[in-house]
Amino acid sequence: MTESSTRTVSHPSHPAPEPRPGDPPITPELVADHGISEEEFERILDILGRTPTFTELGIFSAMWSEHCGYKNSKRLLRLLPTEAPWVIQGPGENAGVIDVGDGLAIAFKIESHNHPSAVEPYQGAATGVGGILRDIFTMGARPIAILDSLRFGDLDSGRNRYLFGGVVRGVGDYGNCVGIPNIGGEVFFDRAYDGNPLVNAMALGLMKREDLIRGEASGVGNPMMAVGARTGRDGIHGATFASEELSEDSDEASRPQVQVGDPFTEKLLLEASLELIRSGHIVGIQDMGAAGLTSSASEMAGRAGSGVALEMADVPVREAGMTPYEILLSESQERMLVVAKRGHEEDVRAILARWELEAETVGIVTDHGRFEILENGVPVADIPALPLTDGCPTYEREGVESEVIRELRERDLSTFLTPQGDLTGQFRLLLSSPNIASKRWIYDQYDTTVRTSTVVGPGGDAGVVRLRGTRRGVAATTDCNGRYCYLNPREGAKAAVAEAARNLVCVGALPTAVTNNLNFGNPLKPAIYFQMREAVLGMAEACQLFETPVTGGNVSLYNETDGKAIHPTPVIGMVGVVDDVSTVIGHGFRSEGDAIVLLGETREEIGASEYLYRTEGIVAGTPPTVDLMAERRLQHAVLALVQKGLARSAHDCSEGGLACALAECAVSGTEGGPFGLEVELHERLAPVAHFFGESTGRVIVSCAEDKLDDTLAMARNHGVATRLLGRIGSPGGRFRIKAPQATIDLSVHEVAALYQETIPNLMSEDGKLTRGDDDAVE
Amino acid sequence: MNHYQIEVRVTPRPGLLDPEGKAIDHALASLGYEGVGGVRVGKVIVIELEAASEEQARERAEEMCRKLLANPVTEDFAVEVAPADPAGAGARGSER
Amino acid sequence: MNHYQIEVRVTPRPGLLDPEGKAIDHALASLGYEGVGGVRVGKVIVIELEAASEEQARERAEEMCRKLLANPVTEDFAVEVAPADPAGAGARGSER
Amino acid sequence: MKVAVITFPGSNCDYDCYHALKLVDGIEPGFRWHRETQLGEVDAVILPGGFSYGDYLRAGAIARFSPIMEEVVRFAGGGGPVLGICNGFQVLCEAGLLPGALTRNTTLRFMSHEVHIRVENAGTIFTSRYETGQVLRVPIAHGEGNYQADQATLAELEGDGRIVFRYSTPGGELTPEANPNGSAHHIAGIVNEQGNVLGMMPHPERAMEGLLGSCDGRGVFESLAEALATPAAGAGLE
Ligand SMILES: Nc1ncnc2c1ncn2[C@@H]1O[C@H](COP(=O)(O)OP(=O)(O)O)[C@@H](O)[C@H]1O
Ligand SMILES: [Mg+2]
Repeated sequence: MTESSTRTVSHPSHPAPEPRPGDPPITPELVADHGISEEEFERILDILGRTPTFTELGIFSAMWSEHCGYKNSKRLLRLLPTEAPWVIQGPGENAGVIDVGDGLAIAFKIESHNHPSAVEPYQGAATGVGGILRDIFTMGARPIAILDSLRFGDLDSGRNRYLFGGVVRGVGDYGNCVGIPNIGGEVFFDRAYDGNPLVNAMALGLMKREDLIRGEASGVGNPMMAVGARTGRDGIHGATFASEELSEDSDEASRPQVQVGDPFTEKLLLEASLELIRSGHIVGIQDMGAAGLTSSASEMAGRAGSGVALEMADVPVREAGMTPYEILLSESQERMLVVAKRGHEEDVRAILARWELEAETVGIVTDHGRFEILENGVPVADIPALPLTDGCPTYEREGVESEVIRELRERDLSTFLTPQGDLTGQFRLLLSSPNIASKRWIYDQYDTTVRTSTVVGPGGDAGVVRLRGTRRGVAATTDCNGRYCYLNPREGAKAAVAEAARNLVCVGALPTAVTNNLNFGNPLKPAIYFQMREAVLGMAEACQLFETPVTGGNVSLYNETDGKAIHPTPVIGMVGVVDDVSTVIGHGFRSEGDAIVLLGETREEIGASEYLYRTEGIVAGTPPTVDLMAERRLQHAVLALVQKGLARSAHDCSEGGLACALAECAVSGTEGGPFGLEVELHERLAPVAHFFGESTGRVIVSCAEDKLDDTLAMARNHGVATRLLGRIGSPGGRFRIKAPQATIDLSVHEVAALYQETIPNLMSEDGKLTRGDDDAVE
Repeated sequence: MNHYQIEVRVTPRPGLLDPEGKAIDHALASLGYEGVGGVRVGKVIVIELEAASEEQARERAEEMCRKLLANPVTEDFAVEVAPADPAGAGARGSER
Repeated sequence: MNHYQIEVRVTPRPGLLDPEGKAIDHALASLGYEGVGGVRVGKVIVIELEAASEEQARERAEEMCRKLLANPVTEDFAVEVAPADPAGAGARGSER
Repeated sequence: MKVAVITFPGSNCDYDCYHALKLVDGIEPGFRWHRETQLGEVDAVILPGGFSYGDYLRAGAIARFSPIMEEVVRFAGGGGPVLGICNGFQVLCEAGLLPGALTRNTTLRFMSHEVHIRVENAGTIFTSRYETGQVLRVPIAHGEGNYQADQATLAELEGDGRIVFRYSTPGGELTPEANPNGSAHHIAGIVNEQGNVLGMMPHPERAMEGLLGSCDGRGVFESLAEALATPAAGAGLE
């Protein structure tokens, strides 16, 4: 690297930073260890006009990591629709913001903490929730709801039970302590997530439109203040870590990178930040998230087109003797970077002190457009801010579908289509699949009613919180079926958007905007990049058609263990607006004798189904086709039925098909339930497809007998196919579905028991406790 | 003034049920450990303390236990005092 | 087979944030205790164990720590072994 | 009537209590910051739920030393009505205003769902609007709600009718399944000897509106309002 160091210094007016005593020499190995390619290093040399110092190398490696730099996804993300009249803030900020009327706005975003959770499930998940909450309140919004979208390997493995139990505890403990209700989410179990759990947390916040504040370092001479918890050695290089594949020894290797969350401090920081923002003493605020002080400071400078100078000696640290490298890259939690108005430092300190927190001036906004780091006045890093934040090379990779997957998709499944006669056994098997069974064991550990605004909590198709002082509410859901995306990423992504929208209309909310979390394997592999591109294209098409622009999201790549990638999992977090919360309905049946109506078409589709995974152990076939126009008509029909008060319950048909969806409606019966039911299916469809096929675009509604004609008429007027399936039976009665060649017939109490007890039984005491090295005691 | 390292052990009153101990008991059994039992789980709280003498350090620590660290209704406590190593003393400031 | 009383001390890794320790630290300070600091909070787990020898008891206890009692990612552990008093052995039954 | 809601660092049901009180005729709610040393002109005090000081060490253990608590103790000593909900109940026990302690749920899990509680004593200033034996549907949300006390204390509570709420089935039976957290004698709420201090784990302030699922919690606040309206406020147990 000698020739490079002889390049001429580009800005001679500023003394180039010298290596600190004890800095390792900048060798190709060290560069590689920082996850920086040769091409990228060349770019760095050009930007600096010299060899970077060790500190600068650390800064670049964090900022140019996949997590911060989006180098392999940026170009794809440009394909997503991001605009609509009601979008106040699109992608690029800490969170997206939409107008929900009455002068109110909702900030919302989803964020992944997959890798930290794989290493330490409890802290990984907890700090994931902490991070997404900070993204919300740094916009000036008060968090009002949390959702969590989770993926694990099958629960027959102790390790997976340990991860599942730890993650759920972490999500719960953090949100519960801060006092934000959980209103929904999803969890999916499939061997593809062995060793590579997905933990995506979504949050929504409420604000007055005028309270919106951005993460900008504007106003030359304004002080930059570190606020909240002190900086320790935790999570150093989490950002680059989150961009590497896990391997057998990750547990070992990643230990120093574990971050410990303190939800109590978060709660204080939340109150203090909102008070600061309202106080008018600050011009910008930003969470110190991935890559800590480095990314927050440089991004704030980048957004404002300004520069910053930071003095490391002034940063409040938890441990003595921390180097600038460590201070800049620490991912200690519950910290904020604030740009105060010059001369208002004391006011800022006073507000923080009231909340028993610290605020220290650590730097200043400059006009020289550089990211300048000093240690006791001596420069240790000096980088042009814009190239640092936006100069990261972005790549368009080659994408080719994997042959293996193509063959799986094209596999002939006709042999599985036609078991006849009594399908009650298969039905029992499906009900006791953790993917179908009740998720109550999870959300029982989440405070769902704090803030006394939860109209529909976890367990419904979508969560709904009312907006106090108005008639309105906001609804939210997260959805994605990784198997669909594995077998056909474009259709799978469309299906995810469609299911999210269906879940929203089922509670009576108008789908309004989307945040998304792209969870994929290693993008350098053509087969993986193909999945990414296809999924993004599918998401773009569906969001375009549904008029639900994407206001933000998160990308998590390299989700692989020993070279094996997860199912591509583009999680959709969708937000909807309810005009009158008093019209909201749930999915549980309401009263005996009500008519049960199916909206939408059932096709002969069993590809990628839970049935195949559960009964045959295979993931194969063509996933259910998605007809976006039909979905759109269905959404309008359901929305009308709910708003006009015709439907008394509405439920989306998803994993496990018609039979399982009916079961969910029956056992979730509110007054007096669980209800039996009498259903007769007339079409001559192959029994398995009929009962358990997962055709999209279907919703089950129930309505009073005297509303039946209006209900059917209104659906037809919207161009939606309707079938009268049957009637709600007596509480505790038979659960009976008859089809031409097959039947399901059992007591609804047995249905309820299977549905309720599956996950609790799997997560018995020891299942919850053991670290899960499955090997017995030697 | 000398530095002392105090170790406080706070344990559930015998007789009172200890759900966590019981759960660990079961977990160990299900991991195949035999001849294991009577698991009790408590807290250990390590404190660095400046005091004139070991006696004074102990007295103050016990007072802390009565006042704050242990709940007299459900918990017993035990205090151990040892001269602190300078390293530990260093850690002190960092915690505040 | 002999009875042993195992005492396992599980403490947060040095360097990792210990929010509980921090909170206690602050509380003690605001209660007016001076010269107090570096508070760290961990768990103490008492187990009765049958084993052929003290060494064996220790080995099994350390294995339990690696498998279950301590989180290798965030916690350190220390094991103490002592011959159990019959009283303690009695307590065992009451736990199950 | 002025009712003060105390805000500790980490309280997160303070606003919920405030809004609940707003729904009750004649009550003017206000907040008191934990650092304040004066309650000022108030007729009743509420310690809300949440995680005061993160619930580190033990739920409520640190909050009880907040400056305002001296005033609350004095206020209670003078017969002033004090209601502690969830974390507030834990603080009251730690502060010695109520006997016993709230320990970890036997499930070792945080639990959040609707429970049924049976009104055991409709003769308190917090329950006069209920019938003894009436069953209420109210949410719980806690990890440490397992009420424990020594046998003597439990016997005293039983004898003096100071157990105000018990976890029960919808039909009012005291089955093991109906006891969510392992509390001794199914205890969900108790009052002190004078009857002016109530601690309860369930959240009545979350059961004030049909829109949110239940109105069964209203009685607690309406009873309080009634008691405050009548001169004999804080008279205690009948
Ligand atoms: N991790 C979770 N956190 C909170 N709620 C969850 C979680 N997983 C599932 N749920 C809730 O359980 C219910 C069933 O989940 P799911 O089967 O994904 O619903 P659907 O298929 O109708 O979207 C949903 O209401 C969802 O909100
Ligand atoms: Mg789903």
